[in-house]
Amino acid sequence: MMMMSTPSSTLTPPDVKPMQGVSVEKGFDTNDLVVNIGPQHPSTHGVLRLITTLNGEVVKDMEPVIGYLHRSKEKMAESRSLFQYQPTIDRVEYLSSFYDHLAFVNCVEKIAGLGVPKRVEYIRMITLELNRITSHLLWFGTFLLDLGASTPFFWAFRDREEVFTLFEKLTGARMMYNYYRFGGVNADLPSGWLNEVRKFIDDFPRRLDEYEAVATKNPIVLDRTIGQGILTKETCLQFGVTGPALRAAGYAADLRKTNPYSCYNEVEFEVPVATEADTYARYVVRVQEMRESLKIIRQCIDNIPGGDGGELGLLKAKVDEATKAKKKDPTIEVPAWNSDWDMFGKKINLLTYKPPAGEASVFVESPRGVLGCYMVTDGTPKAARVKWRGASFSNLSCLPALMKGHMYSDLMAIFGSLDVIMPEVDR
Amino acid sequence: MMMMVSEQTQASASLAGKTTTDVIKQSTNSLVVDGLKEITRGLLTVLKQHNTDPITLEYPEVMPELSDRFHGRLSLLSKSDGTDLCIGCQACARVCPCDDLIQIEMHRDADKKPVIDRFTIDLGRCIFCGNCTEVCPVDCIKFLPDFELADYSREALVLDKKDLTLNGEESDQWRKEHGLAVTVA
Amino acid sequence: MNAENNPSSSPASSASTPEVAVPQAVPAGFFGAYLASKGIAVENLGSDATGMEQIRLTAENALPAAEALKHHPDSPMDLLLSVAGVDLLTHRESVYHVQSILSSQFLIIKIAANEKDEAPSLFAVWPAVDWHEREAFDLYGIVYQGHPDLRRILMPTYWEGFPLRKDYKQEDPRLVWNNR
Amino acid sequence: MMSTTSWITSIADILPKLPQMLWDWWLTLPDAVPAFTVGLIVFGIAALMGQLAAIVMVLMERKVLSWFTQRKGPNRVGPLGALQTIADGVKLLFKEDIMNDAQDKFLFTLAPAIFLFPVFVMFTLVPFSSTLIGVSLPVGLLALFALSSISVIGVVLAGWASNNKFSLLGGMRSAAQAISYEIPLVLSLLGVVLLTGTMDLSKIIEAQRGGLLHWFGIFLAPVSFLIFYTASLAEVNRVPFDLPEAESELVGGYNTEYSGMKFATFFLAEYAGLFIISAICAAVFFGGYYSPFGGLIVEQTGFNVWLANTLGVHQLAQLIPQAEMLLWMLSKTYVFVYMAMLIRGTLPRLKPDELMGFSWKFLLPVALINVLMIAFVKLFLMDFALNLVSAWVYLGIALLIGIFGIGGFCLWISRSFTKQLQSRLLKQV
Repeated sequence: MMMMSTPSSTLTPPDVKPMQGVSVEKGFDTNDLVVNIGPQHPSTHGVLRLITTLNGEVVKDMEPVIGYLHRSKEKMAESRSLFQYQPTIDRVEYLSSFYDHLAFVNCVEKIAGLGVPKRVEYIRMITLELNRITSHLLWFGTFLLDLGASTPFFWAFRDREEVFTLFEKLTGARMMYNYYRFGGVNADLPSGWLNEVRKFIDDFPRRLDEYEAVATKNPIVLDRTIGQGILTKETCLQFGVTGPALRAAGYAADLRKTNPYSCYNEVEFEVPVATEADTYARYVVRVQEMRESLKIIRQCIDNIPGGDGGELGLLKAKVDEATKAKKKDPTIEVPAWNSDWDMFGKKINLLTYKPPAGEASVFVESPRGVLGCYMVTDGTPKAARVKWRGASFSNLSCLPALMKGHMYSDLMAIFGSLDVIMPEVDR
Repeated sequence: MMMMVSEQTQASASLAGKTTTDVIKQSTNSLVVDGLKEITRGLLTVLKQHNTDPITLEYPEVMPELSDRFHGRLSLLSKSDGTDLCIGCQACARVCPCDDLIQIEMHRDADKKPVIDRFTIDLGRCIFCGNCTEVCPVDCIKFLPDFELADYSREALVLDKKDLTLNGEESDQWRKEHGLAVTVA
Repeated sequence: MNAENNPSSSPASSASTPEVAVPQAVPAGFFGAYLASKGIAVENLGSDATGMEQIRLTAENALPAAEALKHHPDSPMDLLLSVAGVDLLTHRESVYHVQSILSSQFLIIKIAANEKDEAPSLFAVWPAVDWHEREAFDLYGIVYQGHPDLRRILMPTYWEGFPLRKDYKQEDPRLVWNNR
Repeated sequence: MMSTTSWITSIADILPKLPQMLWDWWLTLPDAVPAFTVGLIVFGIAALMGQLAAIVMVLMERKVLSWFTQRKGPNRVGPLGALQTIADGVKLLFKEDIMNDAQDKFLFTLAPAIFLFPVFVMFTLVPFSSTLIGVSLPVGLLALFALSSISVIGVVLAGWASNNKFSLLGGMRSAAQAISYEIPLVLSLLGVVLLTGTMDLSKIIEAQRGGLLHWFGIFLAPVSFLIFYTASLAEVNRVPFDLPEAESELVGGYNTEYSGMKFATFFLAEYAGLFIISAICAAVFFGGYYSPFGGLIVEQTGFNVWLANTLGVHQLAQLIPQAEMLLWMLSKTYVFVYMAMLIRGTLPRLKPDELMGFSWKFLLPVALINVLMIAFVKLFLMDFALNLVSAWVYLGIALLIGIFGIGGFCLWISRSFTKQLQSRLLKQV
């Protein structure tokens, strides 16, 4: 009787009949294995819990449980003034937080009708695309780590740190930037910064080739990705999946192209699309997007109004001084200044800023898909409602449908190819 | 405009102008040979890294180079003569996203000049966002490029005015490095 | 690699050419007029600050209107982006953001919940609302009629109250922000 | 009653005779006991070597992988971080040994031991020089693989006794994997056994004494070498066959629940296993302890005799070749260890079904064909070379079989198999 309670006896079915012939199904009483993957698991990219029912190694059913990282970002907006709330939205999607800020400040700019100087838009575009590269690099590293290759992970992080050093020189922080302001940016480019960016984008394609030499045509990678996790157009629409997953399914849907914000209509780039809709197609689209981002950054550096920050700052100081002096002595000549070079369209007092009552919804194309901010203001310094539409939230919801019938070891490849990060899901 | 998109999307449908199908077809023309070739290419690429110089810094011995905008420890600058620059306007406390992280108590002396009685910053809850440094009307509260802030207790992370304030020379030095008017009286 | 075990690997979209979005400039009130032509009365709320058209549907005509919008001949609103609950103090409202991939037009649909916080679910038209409506239910308590699986999603199952409502109070002394 | 003095004198009498007495007693024992004791000592030395090898290799792996990724690797403990593994070992030694209630405590403790001990026994069978070998068995190769297949029991037990689903999956995968890859592994060595006619490792090495051209891995049986290296990587759970402990899927596989010394045991045994397979690779396919230029350099150049004569120490003449043998063997072994690390740094891991498919559908047929071809080579080019008439007859038959059998298979491998795979891949796209 004591033996009955040991774990070894619990798996023995109570009435095992002797096997007849070769009929396995009659001989074995099989049970499904329910595996609780997460909330702490090396490959769930955060605190996601997947209650998975396995039949052997084949996934029969799966239910994602989210909310472990819920930090009530939307409630926080209601108790803080807009500027006070702004630093905390870096944490909504921390891998590409410039996109959060872009959606947020765009909302305020649209509601208040604040104009944005062209130089600021170009600075924003450079930072956004660099941020897309860092985000995709992290995806690349972790995706291959999920597949089992360890070296590309370190390479990707090495290059990502290089971009972060550039960001640190610009904004003072490596990940939580808090750089964009309503109608402008926090500070002008430091002297020589653009040259450093240029050095990076000149060097980066060579490294990208190295990554691809290791991964892109590796027979094991091909075998684990091609034909796996097919997310068709129909399934994408059924679950609201956007971003590279949608583009890999054959829709050239990129808000930068179709609904250009900032100055994306002034740069030339391509929208990488694949039609195969499998894990490999998503991989290919993302890698190609990194190359397209480099193209955008190069154009922005070449065409940014005002050029490098150092000399422009000196000129700005001269202009300010001369303008001040001109009030006393009208004969003083003010050096030529273009309003495109300004840092702010209209300098506002952040301490007391109250946008007018209104509503705005801004959708931007973040590295993971469509990131949206829906803001309702009521004339007070605080927003009445801020809603974040994280791309990962919708992208994650298709995982159970995608995984059914696949092997358990495909889970990591397929989940990794969706590039879901949990802070954006739970907010 | 949109025609351009369609042409480009066709061209860039995937890596190096090939679709996924192409890649399969090409690599399975002779699977064994091509597979071995690709694996060898990967191995050689990794092997090439064997002799590259490491990029890691051995931290306590080698300090990273930080930019002058780095968000490190918060500090209060003084006037050049070493007296308080802060006017106690509470602007930094009001824009701080972290509740009562900055606490300021002040009174005015006989000349109506502000005197700061208490100025504490709880670095344990600070998220180093930089809001306070941005709204300060007298450029008093600023970041130092100092990131070694760990301590043994939460109480030790609450810095008071004495810990935060830089003396006149240090403040002048800071202002010089950051391109502000050096002499503040 | 088991093709037979893999229901999602049907070659539905194999080797088709990519579809490219063709942005169209549409006049203001485009979708409202379209619905009106279909005999569905909608309240037109004009454009918001970003120039997106906003319409308000009633509980009765929500589903037919959504169905009509999804099958719009020129710009089918096929991609549901988000569902935002909004607390208007008098009542609660759900705000649907939908996009047409083909014409990349956005549309904002508002549906007010009744006094019992009930609102029709658009699950039958856009299955993508699944998690989004669950989130709005979780945080605002809007009960979506017709949603197949309306449970809490972000908050724990034992949680009481709906945190994003304006009158929500959490009497935990650590949460000092509620008192501001 | 004896006095104290007489006690002392009697002891003093006996004491010088004691070694002789003990030796006599030793000789009176049944044969098994001395043999067992010697065996224990040999095993102890082998275990020590195994541990040393594992310690060196753990450090080496961390260093090599860090060089591939532009890091510095461990460099704090000892000069250039040389003592890092020992420090880790000490840390693991003092870690709490966690076991939970639902685990089968006996099996849970037994599993690491079952995993470790066969590996240490294998160290006694590997010749590091012509004399430095624990036990010289005529069936050394067979014994090695008999021992290597015991380890998998430890893994399955660990997976089962952990009472953890990830561990169970890892253990099951490991069992399936070990059984599948054992077959191509042994088949690949069969070719060499055919060529040399022996399973004694020392004799196999002796057969390759002639240098680079006589190494089996270069001209005579390169395919055998490739199959052996691939299958043995799977046998010791190295990337790309590390499914039993795939950390991105199964957290830690069969050793998820292990901590402290038990975990260290698994860790140690894995690295010792990698060392063993590298050593076998070096011994069987790459000339073992002989230099690539044929024989030994010190003997060819007469350096050892000259040095012994110069110094007047004649034992040196025997010792120096032994030292050179050890040097060649170890350096060849570490080349293969390095290769395994390079592979670990580069390749992702396979899927379980692909892993099985690779073994059964690819490695096994290729290994079979390879054995067949080596047998033909052996028969016609070596044995029948003198008897020309029968050679022509058999060669004719061989050519027929070769054309229709091997040629057909090769065609199938390159064309039909590829087409099949291609169509399968494309169908799913």
